[in-house]
Parts: sequence; structure tokens; C-alpha cells
Amino acid sequence: MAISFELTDNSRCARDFYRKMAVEQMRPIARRYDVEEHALPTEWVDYYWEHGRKGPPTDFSTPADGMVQVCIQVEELCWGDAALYLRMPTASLGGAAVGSAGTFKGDGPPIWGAMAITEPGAGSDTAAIQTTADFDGDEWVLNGTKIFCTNGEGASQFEGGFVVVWATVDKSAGRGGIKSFVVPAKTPGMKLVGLEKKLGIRASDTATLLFENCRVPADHLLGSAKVRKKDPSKTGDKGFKGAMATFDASRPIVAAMAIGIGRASLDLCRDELEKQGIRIRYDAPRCDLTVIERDFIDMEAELQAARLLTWRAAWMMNHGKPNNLEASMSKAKAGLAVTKITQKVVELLGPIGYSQKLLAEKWMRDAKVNDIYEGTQQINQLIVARRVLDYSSSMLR
Amino acid sequence: MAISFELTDNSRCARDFYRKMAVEQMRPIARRYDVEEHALPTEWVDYYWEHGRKGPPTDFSTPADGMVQVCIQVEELCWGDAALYLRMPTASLGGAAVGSAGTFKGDGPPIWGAMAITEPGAGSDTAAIQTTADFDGDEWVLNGTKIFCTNGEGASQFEGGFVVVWATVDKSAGRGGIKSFVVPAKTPGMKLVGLEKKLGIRASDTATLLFENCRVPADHLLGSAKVRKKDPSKTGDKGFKGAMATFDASRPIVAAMAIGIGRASLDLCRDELEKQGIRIRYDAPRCDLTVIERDFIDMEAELQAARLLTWRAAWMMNHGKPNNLEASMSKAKAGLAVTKITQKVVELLGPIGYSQKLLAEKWMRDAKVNDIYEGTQQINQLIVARRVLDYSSSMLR
Amino acid sequence: MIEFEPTEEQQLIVDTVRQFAANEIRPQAHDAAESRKLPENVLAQAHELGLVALGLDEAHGGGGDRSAVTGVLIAEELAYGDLAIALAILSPSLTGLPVTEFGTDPQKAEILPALVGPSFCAGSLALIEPDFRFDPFRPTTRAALDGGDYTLRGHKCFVPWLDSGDHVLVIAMEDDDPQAFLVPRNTKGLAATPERNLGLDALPTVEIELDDVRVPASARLGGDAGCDVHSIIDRGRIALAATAVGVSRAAFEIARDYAKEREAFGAPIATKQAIAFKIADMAIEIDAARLLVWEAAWLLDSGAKATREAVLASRQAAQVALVVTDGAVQVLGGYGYIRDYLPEMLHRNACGYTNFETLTLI
Amino acid sequence: MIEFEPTEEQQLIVDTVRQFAANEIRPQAHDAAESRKLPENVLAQAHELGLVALGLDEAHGGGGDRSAVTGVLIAEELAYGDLAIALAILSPSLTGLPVTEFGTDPQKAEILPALVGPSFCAGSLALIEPDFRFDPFRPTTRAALDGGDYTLRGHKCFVPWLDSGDHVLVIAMEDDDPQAFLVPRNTKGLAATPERNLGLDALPTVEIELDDVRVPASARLGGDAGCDVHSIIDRGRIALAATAVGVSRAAFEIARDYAKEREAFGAPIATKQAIAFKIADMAIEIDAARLLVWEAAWLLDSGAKATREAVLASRQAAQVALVVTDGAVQVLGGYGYIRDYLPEMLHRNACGYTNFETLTLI
Repeated sequence: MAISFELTDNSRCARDFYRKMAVEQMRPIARRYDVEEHALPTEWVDYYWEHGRKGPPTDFSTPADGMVQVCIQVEELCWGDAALYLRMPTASLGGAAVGSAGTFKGDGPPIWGAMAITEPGAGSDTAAIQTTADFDGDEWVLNGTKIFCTNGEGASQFEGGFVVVWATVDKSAGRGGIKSFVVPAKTPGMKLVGLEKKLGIRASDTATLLFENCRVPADHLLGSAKVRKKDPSKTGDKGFKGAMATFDASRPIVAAMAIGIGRASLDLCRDELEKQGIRIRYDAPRCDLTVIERDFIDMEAELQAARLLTWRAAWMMNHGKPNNLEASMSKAKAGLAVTKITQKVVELLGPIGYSQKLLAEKWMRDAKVNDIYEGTQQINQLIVARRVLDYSSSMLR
Repeated sequence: MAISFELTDNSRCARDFYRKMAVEQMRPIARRYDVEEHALPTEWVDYYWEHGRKGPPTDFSTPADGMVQVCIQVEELCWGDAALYLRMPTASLGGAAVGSAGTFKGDGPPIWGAMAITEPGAGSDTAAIQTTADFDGDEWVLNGTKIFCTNGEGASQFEGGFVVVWATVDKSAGRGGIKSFVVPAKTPGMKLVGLEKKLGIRASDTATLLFENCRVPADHLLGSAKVRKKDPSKTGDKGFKGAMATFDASRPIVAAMAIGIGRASLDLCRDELEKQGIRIRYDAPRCDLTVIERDFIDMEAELQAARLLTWRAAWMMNHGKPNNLEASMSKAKAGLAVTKITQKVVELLGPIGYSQKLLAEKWMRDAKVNDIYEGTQQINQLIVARRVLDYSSSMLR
Repeated sequence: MIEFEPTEEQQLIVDTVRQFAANEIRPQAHDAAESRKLPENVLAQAHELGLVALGLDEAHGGGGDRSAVTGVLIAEELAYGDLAIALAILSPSLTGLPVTEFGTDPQKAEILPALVGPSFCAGSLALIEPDFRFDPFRPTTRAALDGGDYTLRGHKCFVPWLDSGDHVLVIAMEDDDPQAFLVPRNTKGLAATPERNLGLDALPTVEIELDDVRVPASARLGGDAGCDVHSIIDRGRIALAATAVGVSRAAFEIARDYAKEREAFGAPIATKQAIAFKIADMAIEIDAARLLVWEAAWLLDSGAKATREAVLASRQAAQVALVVTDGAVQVLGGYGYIRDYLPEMLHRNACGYTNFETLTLI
Repeated sequence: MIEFEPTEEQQLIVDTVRQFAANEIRPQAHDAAESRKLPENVLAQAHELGLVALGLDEAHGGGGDRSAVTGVLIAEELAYGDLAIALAILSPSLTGLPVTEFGTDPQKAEILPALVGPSFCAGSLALIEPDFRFDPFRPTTRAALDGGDYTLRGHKCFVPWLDSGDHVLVIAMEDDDPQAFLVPRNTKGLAATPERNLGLDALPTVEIELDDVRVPASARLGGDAGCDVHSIIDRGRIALAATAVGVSRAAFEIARDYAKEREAFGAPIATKQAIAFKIADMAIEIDAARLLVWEAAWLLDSGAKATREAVLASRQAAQVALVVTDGAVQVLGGYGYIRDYLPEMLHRNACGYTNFETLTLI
């Protein structure tokens, strides 16, 4: 092995494939589905399902970048439009949950996946989940309310959808009692009760789901039903730990999403500057630099720093290395960096940055979600802090 | 009353008086006593005692700015040199303690005052003080070690010096048991055991003092000897509350010190820029601004913001308004702003900023102390947070 | 003498406006933004309070109180209610104040009576141009004398355009100086297109094209003497900075209250230092920005040029508004991203402060 | 393929240097700074490790490994021990590497053998000038052909000047191009004055005046072909960025360990979010800066021009070093201000990164 930043041919091919899709399929309709909040972007859904989802031809006889390649793909699609990316017919984050935590294989490929974790009373505090799962006969019975379910409309209402619901099988066991359950779309007792109106990613549906005596078969529990009362996160239990491993896999992907939006902003900014004859001088003496030049250079550095942290976290997965620390680092860095970048581009572009004529203002709105979901900025800092200080969650709250 | 930022004639007169002193008496020897660490700046001490301390003639028949005027005076002197300011023959912070907390008047004016609060095991955590004061016969007997005593050498060793020592008369009472005691210089049992070598303010002595069965008369306790076991900070008790009131008075002064250093840095930076023909354009369009211009404008704004917060906290004292929140705000803001300003000036001035040929590098070193003493940045943020959230110290630690 | 307390009269005004903002403006803020429609009743009520009239020429029915300090006190409180509604309420000042300060007698007689009349009448100012290189002191819009008329050519944006107004004050370069021109909205060659922006949803604004718009020489503000556009911009920047403080204060209070209310891991999130310190920093920065605004306004009142102070105050307040509203979104977490809660709107509004330049005056 | 792991050989070097930095360099850091004196034994030991020789021309006794990635791995580890001592240890590369890359055969024969000889021999580079307008790509120091000789005129600062060296590589403008000249230290007209700076106390540096310094035409690095000063500066910036990562890592570890050790209000201060999050941010930013440095070095190794990447990495690493060392001072509180503890020195050293430009090479 040797330190290298050279993409494999496979990755390049994937990058070009998804970039073309972003330019041709996503950008032209990005503004429309931002304005028409909650409308299903049918042309995109159809295109993706028929032509997009298989991806470019991959030559498995040559080296591949694995999870890094996934990050590159996500970056390209979110460079196109993060909201449309989230509105793809795919297992998405739900799929990552199924893949990393469990044993369940549905009937045929699941196409609309959603994770139902957050509750009105429990944001990042996943241990405080109130939704219950009771075993009755040979079925699990779910009761509770879930909010902020990305793709929750598709996953709960459309043919082929499924929702991964986090629920406790034993409240007295705390985290140890939390398990996840696969609930196929249209299962009786699962109701879509609302769609959020959001700051950004408006083409992506964010649902509130109600579970009232919602029954699923016993094998729809992911992993083992066994409840570990003590220190569940240290055991081989697939419940809470499985859920957390999901985050280790999904955080670099969310970071890559942020990076795609950030790069879109920077690219637009560079284009607009160049239209007015302004080129960034990398070799100008410091005392001559304009504010625009310095801000731009700093934004480039921040974005690339976030990208490299993300690729590292993804690369560790390729090699089976535990990446809890590095995944949170990448998410924390990317979320914050891209929030700042997209805000700064709105500022640098002046009145046209603030106008809806360009997409800069939309990207600022879209980007902000990356500081919030999959663990807020603060939660990711907390995880990093615990790791580098070698503190348990009880030592550092 | 009406909102006004006009200095009184008295304040202007004081400002000009101390500025002249700063230019003529302090600046010429500032570098020398930075290099000759721990040397007593005799010419400055003598000058100040004979000519400086009485200040300019004040016309008491016309309006005065009170504590704001004190802040202005401190700013001018620290614009001259913060280390020499701290090495003045004056009650200084010790005097503020005597003035705000107590009833004790020494024999004649105390000329070298020092506060002995911090202990090796208790930094900002003043309630954890281990130094004891036991009543024996009609005297208090002090035992313990105090570190970081500004002016501790003069106050403990020179004729006319006195040290205000914080000690507990009843460990079981926690904060309620903490009282302060005036220990005149050369009192047997008080020993100067070391002087710190510091990042900056090197002309100011920072002493470690050892108290071994050090006896002072009963009336050297400031305020009441009564120990309130419950909630001492809410009572009229002069012990811990007196100590805290000291901070409310001294924090704006420490903020003013920081502001003096920050202004010195900015003035030097402006002069050096102008020597090369660079003038700050306040009316340039944003897209034309150079990095130097924007950084300079932001530094000016930060410095003025800190100054106004400081003057407000001082003005509240003039009117007898409780200013615990505002004093901590001013300290937190000034400490951080001036740390950043002095660092940035070192950067903007390039190689000459980093060289000891100019004082910019010294001011960066001097300024940093303002983020640390009289409560670190973090402690002041904590106080502000408790106040704005209306939380007790047990709710927010 | 250094003093940090308003006069009794000012305090009375502040108390009144604060109540009005809390009871009348704030409850309408969300719906006004979502429907992109100003609450007409609030504008009418605000008009009755006479906040704008206060600063207009006494001879034409105004209050004659030109104090910029009073102005920033009012602007902060209104914007604390809602920025878009505040800018609408204050919009008559966009034409009213420059006319009061620089206008000829006929200009005053033409413009002012409507503004202090029985019902609300909006004003408008066309300064900003849709280009990131825009220089407020050297707009690219040009005014040239042609015969006895001025011809205006150029492109403006962020122009407030409420139903009730009839004039817009256009800033244009005349030779080498910026000057202001009173242009009736319906003048031939003036085309207005409604804008959609990142924020300020409830405030109707337009881009305008000035395609050889002809106005008589008498439309030049101040007549032969002209006007001092620098002073208009300084006042505008200070006024906007005051609204930025108001927006920040609104965001701060929402974040503070939420943090005390919301529990996670068994305690209010405000008991966590990461949240508590963020809130402390907000409080410090808001107070600091307010004091810079007050000082700049006081300097205006003392008759001095305040370009530098206006720049310092407005840059600082813009930055504070951005950070504080972003922080409020962050404190609310998922709810911060939802339009049912106010922080995201406050944040979108705050993102514009670096561009707004002069959307209100004091 | 994207990979984040050094080769086995590189890892072996890293492990060796890391141990050397921890066991030999770090224990001397404080006293070296206070006494302003390099620990000669450490330089000798480091010389025996052959870290600089590794990158020099094989034909003249070097290792011929020109990998910039290896270089940044070494530079980070050495600087983790101490920056001033690291720069001293690496100083032979200041002349050795440009001569290896661009030098004529006679130049290599003249310069390199001493650098790979039995005892440590320092190199030196005179690039920076004492002016905040300094442009490394267009220094004001000038070189002009006069008869068969070059005449150099100008003013340089931050020039490493260890006892053992004999040449200094001077960067000067020749017509419109920057070029490098090998100047013996004792050349007439070259006056060196020891400097005192904010930091780097243990590293002897000088300001030099070049007052019509005459050197033969053969002193021009690369002879008629000359050299590429841009490439030298790019390498220098990347190398310095690597040392900034090392300094930051040192400060981070000291702060982390202190925060876990020090108790206040009954618990380690690291259990407070304000401290813990600061430490988390340090960890994130240090890793981020390191990866930018690795990428820029990798780009150099791939033969590409890396000006942009060198600027990104060095700006970012300089900023991180400033913030992290300042944070370490802050975490240590009062002790952070005392010279008995290392953070204040790390902070003083880190404050120079925006100016150092090229105090080392890889």
C-alpha cells in the first residue's frame, strides 16, 4: 500500500456517469421541485429507476475504490441536486441499515427505503425512544410516532417501499432494548400523517409516521431479539450497536452529500466571477489578495479537507477498519464547512446570490440540513470528543 | 438622560494626560523590561509614584464619567505598556478588593497591592480554595500556597505593600467559608517562593507566595467573619460575595487593559501600512476590498465593540446598577477580540510583525493574558450563560 | 458624558413599539412569509402609531424628530417582530426622509402629505443593482440631462414595491456624482418585475429596468443643490444594522427558550455547555452590535460624518445576525429546519444583510 | 486507488522518527528555546539517522528517494518533537535539495558531499524579505550580470544560520525571473545580523544585507538552465505545512492530557463540553490539514505542478496551527501562560507560519 489520491478507472467512470446524469437530468428540474414542494418528481424517479440506478458498467477485474467510489457517486448526484438525490427510488439510508445491521432480505429489491428513528421527544438522543414493539403471537406490534423520516412518504405509501422503524422491546433495558423492524409499505397500522415544510431539500419528503398496533412478522426484526441489559454497545448485539454501525456507514455518505452541494456552490461562484473577468490568483502575494480571492481559496481548502476526511472514513470501511471516530469527523467537518461555504457564496455573489434566479440561495438552504440530520454538528463533535478523550458516554454527556 | 458617547472634559483631560505618560515614560522602556524579565523598572516606578499617580487636575464642579473614566485611563496606560501598568506602585486589583468588599483602611495609602486567590489545585474554581485561616487568640493564622499573584513580589516584599489573601475559615461551609485577609508586606510567615517566567507581560511580576503560620490581626479580615452555610452568594455576606463583587469591578478594568493593547496593535498596523502608502478605504465596494482592508475594518469593529461593552459595564457601576452579567460580557469579548487582533496584526505585518524589531509580537504575547486571568474566557462565558439562561451554578457547571 | 440609557420619551416609544412588535407583528410573521403577503391591518396600525411621520418635516405634517438614535431604537424593535413587515412599515421613510432632508419645497409638498396622511402610503428607494461588483457610491445606472429632462438608464433590484406607493427614489450617477431622482412608478420606460429571493418573502420587491426613463429636471432631489447620497447610504446602513440587531434578538430569544424547554439525555439542552456557551456568545454579540449601532446613530445626530462608523456597525451587525440566526437553527436541531418554526426564516432574512445596503432609513 | 496508508518502508521511517522526536527532541525543546541554543547532540544523532541524506543525489552519497510524501511524513514527526530543532535538522535540505534537483555537476560536487559527510553540516536559504508586501515569486533582491560575475543587492530575513554551514542559497530576481544563487557565507558585502523573533528561539536565524555581493556566474543554480523557484517554493510550503501539522499534534496531545488530568469543580475539565468540543475540533482539523498536506505531496510526486494545492495546504495548516496552539494555551489556563509549560512556545512558533514561506524543504 502507499498513500495515493488517484481514482481508479472505475471511480472515474462512475464520476463521469453520474455527473452527466446530474447535468442532464437533475439540474434542469432542480428549481421546479424546490418551488413545487411535496410534488413527486416523476420524470426523475422514472429516469433513475429505468436508466440511472444500475450505474456505469463496472470492470470488476480492475481495482475499485469501494466505499470511496460510493462517496464520489453521491457527491456527483448531490452536485446535481441533493433534494432529488434524496427522492430517489432506492433503499438509501434504509438500505444501509438493512445492509449493515442485519440478515433480512426482502422480496425482491426494495426500492423506497426510509429510516424511522427520531421521535418528537427524542432527537439525537436515540436511547430515549418511546415507540414500542411487543411480541404478540408470532408478530411484532409497533406503537408510536416517528418524525423526520426522509423518504417516508415513498417508503410507507408506494409499492416496494419499506420503513425501518426503531423501537424498544423493553423500556427498562434502555439502549439495550432498542431494535429495528422492517415495515413494508401499506402495512395496516402505519399511517402517513404529515409532510414537513422545510428550509431546503424541498423535493425530498420528510414524513411523520404514526404506528398504531402495526403488526409485522417475527423475522422483520433486524438482528437478534435478545435484550442485553448491560452495556449493549460493547457486545455483539445487533440492536443498538447495529443502529450505531448504520451511522458509521451513513455518515460518510451524508458528508459526501454535503460536499456535492458545496462544490456546486463553489463552481457557480467561480463561473460568475470569471464572467466578470475575475480569476483567483493562487500565487498572489498575501498583501495583494482581495477578499474574494482569499475567501475562495479558504473555501476550496475547507471543501477539499472535508472530502479527504470523508474518503478516509469510507476507505476504512473498505478495509474493515472500525471508523466510528473518522465517520463522525467527516460528518462534523463536512456539515460545518459546507454550511459556511454556501452562506459565503450567497454573500460573495451579492444581490444575485440572494436572488432565486441562481441556485446559490437554494444550495445554502439545502446544505444546512447536513449540519442537522444523521446527528447534529454537536452530536458528531461529542462522538469525536469521546473517542479522542477515551471517555464513555457517561463520562462525557 | 440620553444615549451619548461624548466624553466629559474631565475624561478627555485624563486621556490626554495618560497618553502623554504612555508615549514618554512607558513606550521607550517597554522592550527593555520585556527582555530583562523580573527586573524592577525603577525609572517607571519612581516616575509614577512622584508624578503619575495623582493624575491630571480634575474639575469636580463639572460632570465626570466615573468608572468609564477609569477605563479610559487604564486603556491609555496599557496602550503604553500593559506589563509596566501592572508593575505600578498602586493598590491595583488588590485595592479594588479593599474598596469594593470591605471596611479596612490601612495606615496611609497602600502602594503595592496584590490579590492572592489562585492555588495550584484551584484555578477558576475559587470555591475549592485550600488555604486556611484559623482564629487563634485575637489573630488570624494563614496557611497555604498561592500562585499567579500579580504584583506579588512588590506587595509581599516592599515597604507599603499588602497582599489580599483569600482563605477559608471553615472548609465544611464551601464558598460560605471563604474570606479575604489583608497581609502587610514582610509579615512573618509570608514567603515569596518564586516568580513565573511568562509568555508576555514580563515586566509584571507573577509570584508564588507561601503562607506558613502567617498571623494577622483580627481586623485584617475584610467584611464579616460570620460564615453563612447556605447560599452565601445570595446574602449580604461580604466574604464570597465580596470577592465576586471584586470581579464585577475588576473585569471591566481588565477588559480596558486588553483594549489598550489591542489599540496599540491596530495603531502600529495602520502606521506601517500608511508608510507603504496603503490606506484603509471604508467606502470601497465589497468586491474590491483587499484582505488587509477587510481584516483591518473587522478588527476596528471588534475593538470598538469590546470598548463599548466595557464602558457600559463601567457606567452601570456609576449608577449603582448590578453589572455581573455586563462585566463578564465585556471581559469575555475584550479578551477574545484582542487576542485575535494582536495575532492578526502579527500576521498582516508579515516578517516585520514576527520580528522583535517592532512591538507587535510583544503585544500579541501581552494580550493573551487577558483571555486567562480574572476568569478565563470559558469562565466568563459560563457566567454570561448562567445569567441569560437564569440558571444557578448548580444547574450549569 | 457617556450614557447608555435612552431619554424618557425614547423609552416610551421603545416600550410601545416593543409591545406592538410582540403582540401584532410577530404573530403574523410566519403566515406573511408563507403566503408572501403583508398583513395590511398591521401596516395600518403601525401607520397610526406614527413612527415614520415622527421623523418627517414638521411643516408638512411630520414630527420633526430627526434623531437617528430614536430611529435605531424603533428599527430594532420593529425588526424584532419581523424584518419583512418592519421594512414595509418603515418604507415611507425611503422617500420621506431624503425629501425631508434634501428636498425642495415643491418636492416636500408633492411627496410628504401622502406619507403622513390618514392611511398608510409606502415609499421606495432604488439603489442596489443586480451585480456582485455593485458599488453603492458609484452605481452603473446613469442620469443625463437631455433638453430640460433627465434620462435615466440602468437596472436596479431589491426595490420595495408595496401596493400603496406611487414614487420611487432612484439613485443614479450624474457625471461623476451619485444623485437621487423622484420617479413616479408609472413613468414610461420603467419596467418592474417581482422578485423572489432567499428571504424577505413577505416584502414585495421588484427588479426594475430603467430604459430611457424621462423625468423633468425638477425630479432631481434637492433641485440644483442636489443631495448627499453618501449621507443617505450611511443612514441606511445604520438603520439596517439596527434591524439586524432586532432579528438577532428574536432568534436569540427563541433559541434560549427552546434550549431551556427541550430535554435530551434527561436534562434541558441548555444545561449543556456547547449549547449554553453558544447562547452566551449570542447575547454578548447582540449587545456589542447594538452599542456600535447606537454610537453610529449618535454620531449622525451630532452632525458628524459617520461613513466609517456606519461600515463598522453594519458589517458587525450583519455578521452577528448571520451567526446568531444560524445558531438558532442549530439549537432547534431538526425543528430549526422546519418552516413551522421561525428560526429558518430569520436565518434566510439574515443572509441578505451583506447585500441589503439601504432597504430602510432612519 | 485512493489509499491512506504509507508504504511499509515509510511506516518504518515514521516509527523511527516518532520515537526519536519523543525521546530525543521533545525533552530538549524547552531548554533549547529558553537558552536560544540548539542541542548539538540531537543534531548529530539526527544526522546519523540520515533523514536529509535520504533525499539527496545518489551519485553524491544521498539516498535518491525524492518522495515528497516521505518528506512530509518525516517533517511532521520531527516538528512534533520541536519545530526549531526540526528546522535545524532539516536545514541541510535547504541547499541540498535544490542542488540535487537543479544543480550542475560541479555544483553537486561542491555542495552535496559535506551534507552527507560524517558530521552534520547545515544548509541555508535566503528567500523571505523584511516587508509585509513581500512576494516570494518576485523578491526585491536583484541579481545582475556584471562582467562574468553576478552582483546581488537586497535584504533578506528569516535566514537559518547554523554554525556548521558554509553556503546560503539566495533567491533574487534576474531580469523578470526569480533565480537562485549559491553564495559562500563569507563573501564580501554579505552582512548577517542575528535576529530575535516572536518564536523559533532555538533556531539561529539572521537578517542579511547583500551589498553588491559578487559571485561567479557558476554560482547560479543550474547554470545556464537555471532553476524553477516556483517549484522550490511549492515544496517548501508543503514541507512547512507538514511541520505545522506536527506542531499542532504536539499541542493537541498536551492539551488533551492536561484536560483529562486537571480537575475543577470536582471533575476533569475534559468532561466539560466547552473543553471537550475544543479538543474534538482540534483532532478533526489536524487530521484534515494532514490529509491536505499528503495530497499536495502526492501530487508533487506524481510530477504535477502543485502551486494551488501547496497554497491550500499551507494556508489551512497555518490556520490550524494557530488555532490549535492558542487552544492549548487556553485549555491550560494560567499554566498555558507560563514558559515552564510548552503550549506558549508552540503558540509563538505557530504564529509565524503565515510568514515562514520556505524554512524547510522536502
